[in-house]
Amino acid sequence: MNQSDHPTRHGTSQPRDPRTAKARRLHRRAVIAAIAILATGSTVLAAENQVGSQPIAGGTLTFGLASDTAIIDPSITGSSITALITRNLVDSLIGQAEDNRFTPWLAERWEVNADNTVYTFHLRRGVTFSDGTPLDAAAVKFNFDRILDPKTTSSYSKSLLGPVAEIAAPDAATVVISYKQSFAPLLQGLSLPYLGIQSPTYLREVKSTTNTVVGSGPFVLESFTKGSGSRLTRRADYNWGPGYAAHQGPAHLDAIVFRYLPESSVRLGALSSGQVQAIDEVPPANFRSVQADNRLQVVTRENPGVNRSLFLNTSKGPFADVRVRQAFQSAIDAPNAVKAAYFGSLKAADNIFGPSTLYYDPKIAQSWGFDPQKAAKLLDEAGWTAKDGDGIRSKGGERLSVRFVYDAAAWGASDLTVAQAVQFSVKKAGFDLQLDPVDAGGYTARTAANDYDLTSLYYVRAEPDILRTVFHSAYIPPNGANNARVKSLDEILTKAIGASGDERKRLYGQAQAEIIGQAYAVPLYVVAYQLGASKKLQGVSWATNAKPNLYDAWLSR
Amino acid sequence: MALRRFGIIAAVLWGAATITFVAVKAIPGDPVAILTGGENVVDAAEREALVRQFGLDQPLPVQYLRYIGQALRGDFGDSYQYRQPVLEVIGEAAGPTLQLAGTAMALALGLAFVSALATAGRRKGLRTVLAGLELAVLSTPVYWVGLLLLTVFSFYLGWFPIIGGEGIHALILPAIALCLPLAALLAQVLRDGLEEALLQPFALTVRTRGVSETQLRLRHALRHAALAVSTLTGTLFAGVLAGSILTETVFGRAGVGQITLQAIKTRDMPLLLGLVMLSALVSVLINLAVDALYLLIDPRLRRAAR
Amino acid sequence: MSQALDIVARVRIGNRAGNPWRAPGLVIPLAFVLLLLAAVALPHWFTALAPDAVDTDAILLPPGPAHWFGTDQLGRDVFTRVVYGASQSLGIGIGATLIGCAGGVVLGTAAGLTPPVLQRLLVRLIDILLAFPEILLALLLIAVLGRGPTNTLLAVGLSSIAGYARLVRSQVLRVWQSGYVEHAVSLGESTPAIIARHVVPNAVRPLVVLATIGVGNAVLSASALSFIGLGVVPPAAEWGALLADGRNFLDTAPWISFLPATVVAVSVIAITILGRRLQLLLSHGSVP
Amino acid sequence: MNVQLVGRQDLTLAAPASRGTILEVEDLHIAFPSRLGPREVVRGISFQIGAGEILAIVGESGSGKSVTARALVGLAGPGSQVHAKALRLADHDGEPRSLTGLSERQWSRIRGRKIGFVLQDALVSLDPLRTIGREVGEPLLTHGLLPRNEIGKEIETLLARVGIPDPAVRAAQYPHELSGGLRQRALIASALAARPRLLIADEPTTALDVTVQQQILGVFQALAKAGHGILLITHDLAVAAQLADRIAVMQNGELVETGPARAVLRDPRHEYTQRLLSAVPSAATRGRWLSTQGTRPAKPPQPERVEPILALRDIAVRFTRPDRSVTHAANGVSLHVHPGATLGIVGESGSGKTTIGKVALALRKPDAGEVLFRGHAWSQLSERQRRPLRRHIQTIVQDPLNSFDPRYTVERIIEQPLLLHTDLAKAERSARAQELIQLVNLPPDVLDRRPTALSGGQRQRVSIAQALASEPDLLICDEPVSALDVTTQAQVLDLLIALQHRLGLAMLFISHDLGVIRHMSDRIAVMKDGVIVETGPADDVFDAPKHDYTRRLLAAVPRL
Repeated sequence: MNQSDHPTRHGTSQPRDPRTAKARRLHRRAVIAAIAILATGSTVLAAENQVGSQPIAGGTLTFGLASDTAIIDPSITGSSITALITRNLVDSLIGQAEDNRFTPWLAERWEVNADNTVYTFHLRRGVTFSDGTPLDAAAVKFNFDRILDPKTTSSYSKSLLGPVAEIAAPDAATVVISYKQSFAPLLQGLSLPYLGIQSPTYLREVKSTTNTVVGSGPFVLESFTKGSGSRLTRRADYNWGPGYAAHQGPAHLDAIVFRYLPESSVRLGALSSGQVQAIDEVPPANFRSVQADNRLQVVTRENPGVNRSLFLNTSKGPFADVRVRQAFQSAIDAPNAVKAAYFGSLKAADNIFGPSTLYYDPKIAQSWGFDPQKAAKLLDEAGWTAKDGDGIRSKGGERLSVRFVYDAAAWGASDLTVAQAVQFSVKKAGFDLQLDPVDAGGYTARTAANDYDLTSLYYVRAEPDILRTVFHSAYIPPNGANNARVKSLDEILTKAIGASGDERKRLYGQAQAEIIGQAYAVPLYVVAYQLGASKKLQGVSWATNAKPNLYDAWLSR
Repeated sequence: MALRRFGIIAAVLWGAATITFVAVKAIPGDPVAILTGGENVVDAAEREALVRQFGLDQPLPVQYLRYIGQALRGDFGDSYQYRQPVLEVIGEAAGPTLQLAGTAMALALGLAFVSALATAGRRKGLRTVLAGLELAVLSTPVYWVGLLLLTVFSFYLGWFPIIGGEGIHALILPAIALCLPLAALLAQVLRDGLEEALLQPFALTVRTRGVSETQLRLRHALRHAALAVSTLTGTLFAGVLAGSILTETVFGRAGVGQITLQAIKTRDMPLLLGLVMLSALVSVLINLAVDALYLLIDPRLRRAAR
Repeated sequence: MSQALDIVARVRIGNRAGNPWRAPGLVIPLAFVLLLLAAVALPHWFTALAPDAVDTDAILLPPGPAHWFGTDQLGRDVFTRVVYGASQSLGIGIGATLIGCAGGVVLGTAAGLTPPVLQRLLVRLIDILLAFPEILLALLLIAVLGRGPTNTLLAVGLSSIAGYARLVRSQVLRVWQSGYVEHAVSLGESTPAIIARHVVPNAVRPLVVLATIGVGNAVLSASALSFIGLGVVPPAAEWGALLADGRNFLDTAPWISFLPATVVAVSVIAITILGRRLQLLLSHGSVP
Repeated sequence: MNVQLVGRQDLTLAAPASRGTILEVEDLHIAFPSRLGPREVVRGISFQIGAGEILAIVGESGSGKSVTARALVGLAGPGSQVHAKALRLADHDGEPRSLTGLSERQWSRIRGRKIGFVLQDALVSLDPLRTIGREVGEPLLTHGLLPRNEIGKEIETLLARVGIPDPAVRAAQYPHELSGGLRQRALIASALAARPRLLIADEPTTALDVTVQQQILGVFQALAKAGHGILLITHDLAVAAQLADRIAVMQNGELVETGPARAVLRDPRHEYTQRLLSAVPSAATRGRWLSTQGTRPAKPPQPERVEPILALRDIAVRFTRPDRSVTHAANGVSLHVHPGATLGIVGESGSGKTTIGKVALALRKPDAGEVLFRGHAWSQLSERQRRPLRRHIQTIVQDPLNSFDPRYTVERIIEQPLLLHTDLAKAERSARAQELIQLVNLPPDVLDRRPTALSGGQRQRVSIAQALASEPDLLICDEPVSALDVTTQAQVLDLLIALQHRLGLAMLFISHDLGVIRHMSDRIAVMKDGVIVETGPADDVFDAPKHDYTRRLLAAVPRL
């Protein structure tokens, strides 16, 4: 694995919110590229530790999903639900293990030239798609050409392929992808289902790929119904699993059924009554009861990267004044809010970075926190001294009112709980925090038009360079997600790309200190993925996009 | 006459499409952002390709005319969200919804008839209890009824697993949840209609012939009550398609309700327009059917219609 | 569902005979509705707490002497939220009904009394609006207007106009052909005076009953919008939002949604009964 | 009149020709629960009906006559308490069976089978959604008298028996497709279907025109001749006089007088019967009060050759039916109303008399011809020009409840014209309303009430008071007393005549009732199918009718 520090080479972007239902429906990908997810080792599936228990073949796994996907073809959508399902249907050229190693899969081996502009893949032989078409270099080239074709309207997959110059298939077993400028993140992108290889025969014949997919994976898609779910059955002749897999040959499970169960109580009820064996988005309120149930387990994966934070718009309004921002930061009782909303299933954030992020600075934690007196003092200093009947401060007749713009569809019930706790918390300091839910189009329009006082997001990425995406002036909306509209960090962040060792650590420490000290952001909690499952479900491994991988999974009796 | 009818239908459909078009275009925000997923993943060239593909670069009147023109040919365009012809998306969703709505409606009519026939103008105690229950059901949010049914019958009792396919078993709970308020409403209207009919002078005549109360209800009063009920059934059935939004959400069922909600939330204009046209068409057709039913039931209207 | 309201409103649930004022079915709902109105006007009389007061040390407490309806996931007192929610929900219910009725009266009267060409156009417009399922229209309006209590009110209200308009138009036509309008002509009253003095007041009369029942329906519609996630904005304590919030805690803390749901149901029942009693009273007054 | 009585004389189905008592009622009491305890509406009445006999119970509304009839088939109504010393009905074998203490099941074997019941107004008394045949056949089906496949034939026989032509065609039609007379016959046929011995007819001819009424009465006479016992309930003394063998007069739940028809009518003993008889308007009552004894003062002499106050010239009114066919509601109608005089228009339903009233009021524009008021244009004026003149022509209609805004109190109703045509102040209007209400003999406290709380007679007085408020010269009265009981009718008619004398009013008086018309009118116009067939001074028209239709009409009127 190439460890150079090219800014865009690593890091997969994540859906901003792994728990909320609708968040994943549509390709909510932040920019480009991919980095390995670090297994943070928080909780490990019980089964993984049960030495000596042997996988049993057979059985149907029913998996309850909080969100639905509109499109099942992974090449034309960025839906993470599509990724979760099609991971079992399409194979990728290479695999990425939980420890971030790249392993062979459809490509037995590959070469990358020194400046990351030419990638040569040598394909495994004997692989067939489920419709019988053999997998060869032409098939791979057909897939990628299709993705690059604008008519395919393949946004996310195309972005993963990057600025391709040419794709060549010199012989039946060799594929060469070349670039004019270096493009390091390709390998990670290739390991994702979005660049999985589908049958060219099928692609040529089918009119619309919205509801179908034919790949070479361990399972075959039997049915897919929007708004309901999908059913996958095992392919008996499968024998080309990824290098990181625990076993070879066909999958253990006979079939996997994904059911769309948007109501969290319904989803949980289905799990605890044994109607499903796994669910995503365990309702936080039930976190403890699921954990306490000796038939069930919860697997939590804490993510590295930028924590779920509020980003304060420094360019206008009350938050243009650093004292008001600091007061806001000090007025928020984040630990209590997170405790209330997540019942201890998630940790409150103490820094802009999650603890598992490279160069995370633990000292920052002491520099800020909930301090109502400090908030009051700062606001007095900033001139927001008058108070109305509701306790809301004002200055020169202007109320201390700030609007929090968020995409309602991407915002789950627990995050709303956090928001309301924050709202009440800052109200005591004299802020009138107004929640302003909009739809995705509205969100983009509002941020682009600089019509908001604060927003919220998070990024999953272990590489600290992610800060550039969030705080470099080049990414001020509409060009990116620098919703705090900060310009002062450009120099540090640019310098840090080329720096190394202690100097790099020092620069990122400086950045973290400024972000918190200048209150560009208020970190709320450390994002994690939670899988609720029956203890019968064993052998689940984790894909690099923090999704459970079901090839090795099996159900004990 | 038939031509006039057709003209009215066309006018209603056109009006519905126009209102929806205006509304969708009035929704604030950038439609391309929706099309591409709300984040600026795509580069300018691709963005332009998308805009052109969906005709968003044209001035609004041109978009409107093009839309109406295509709709006239039965082409409602491709859904932004599903990248699939709108008619196909709706077609796929219509099956389960019709199944649900049909079952619920049939159940509701059955329940209503039994309840109303048993208690119209008699059995005072039972009548009070049933009327009270009906009022309670009508006054409780339908989604709440659904959640309660699920909690009790699926999770605690385990009678109706929500998992396990699309069979009749999976249809029962949602159908009951959807049918209860319909049944309550129908029963009230039917009972009232029966009681009204039983007060008519002809009911006295029938009684003086020695006809039993039950026969009087079945042979005479029911037809009179059926007039109001058929209108209501039509209105309700047209509304059921929309009412299925809540039921389908609670029970995680695929269907028109789900895609309608998604279409609105993601501003999937072609799909939304298609759905509106569908429901307008359904409502118009149901009105026609109810009119026909009226003629069938009430001979007095036949001459006027001719 | 108010498209079928005119049918529903005709339904009588009480006895046809007897003095409606004396029926026990009147006093209890009337008292409850008065209580609700008191909660709207003077919520602080009912509870000393604030509806948005977060208390993370008192999360999901079951009902008890300190918290009659228990507390929610943020430790807020559910009873307080229900009391304050009354003003939101009833406000939306009443406001939406007023909009619906006012719009319905204007549109319906115009569609009944304007020159034939305009009349045909307006009737067609009503037909078109009626072709939209009400909830679909409300959802569309919310999408255009954005979320929030005022917009919920507007969406629910505007989407119910067509239903009311149809009723008003039929009433206007009925009254226009009535004996007393003809009689007023023979007495020498002018057309505008007849419309103002006889047609509109009498055509609107059945609307009173309908509107009462409509308030209950509007409360339910608004709560459905909140349930779908397109209703009021947190931390508003609108009843539907309370229910929607509480549904995540059905098994751990059923009281969060169960008690508000009961209040919603009882309120709507009370309002409906009141409306129907009112109807009995009115019909009692007009038939010997 | 051609009543065929040649039905199947099947032994079980045939009405017995044998004489004897069919129904015996002794000391019948009927009470209904009320807040003040049981309220007795029928108080110990007794009567008998023999085979082939027609007994008429005559009474005004609320006398208890209808509930008596219904109690005889166990349908007095919910909550009713029926007691009798004896209530016996002769069975088909002639044996009397008691009707007291029967269960609902037992009653249903009596109804239709042993007692046939004919209600008023067959349009609403027949199920409008079912064919005539099915309605008539229902008793046969219910009592299982015939196998299904024979019912069709029997229905035709029955229809033929009550004089319905083309029975096969009629059986397939719906009630609304038949004329009123045929409908009433069909209703009788359905009551006869199961061959009951006793027939109860509750106001069977009330909604019918006189000529049709005459035919229906003929049917009943024929049935009695065939041996049926018939109980006739009616408010109309003349009908009872023509049809009944015996008459029982009912008042406030009691039979005040019973006896052979002739005796009761010629020599009434009870004061109420006398009052009832003297209240019936007829040729004989012209020139005297109906509601009180004594002759009324003669009308002030009318000047000869005076200009008519209202003149209709060649009026034509056309209606287009839904099927686009055109009917003439009036055709070439010319009429004159002279000041202080009454012109009566008489005709059967559909004759166009109400349309003429509307044209005179300028509520309906004539399609041809014109109306002149005091010799000046009236119908030709624009409504704006006419509006100030409207105070001079006022109207009284059959059901004043229809012409009152339902929200108004009596005071507001009476003040309505005052507001429009005078500039009286509030207090003055109030005082004038008081005056007017006294003028029509009502107590002042009705001013605060709503018309719905008044009786029919009181309402009609309010209507008169309102009409008089604008001090009109002409009253157009369209069936003003048709909905009233005979004694109330007498009072209202007396009031109208008294006012006419006092105020010098001219009247256009429209009615279907020849007695009322003759009593009220100076001149009479007879209308049929939109045409005036005969016109002239009242006595001339009645005593020497020139037109054939007038003669038929007069012949059809039942006489006391």
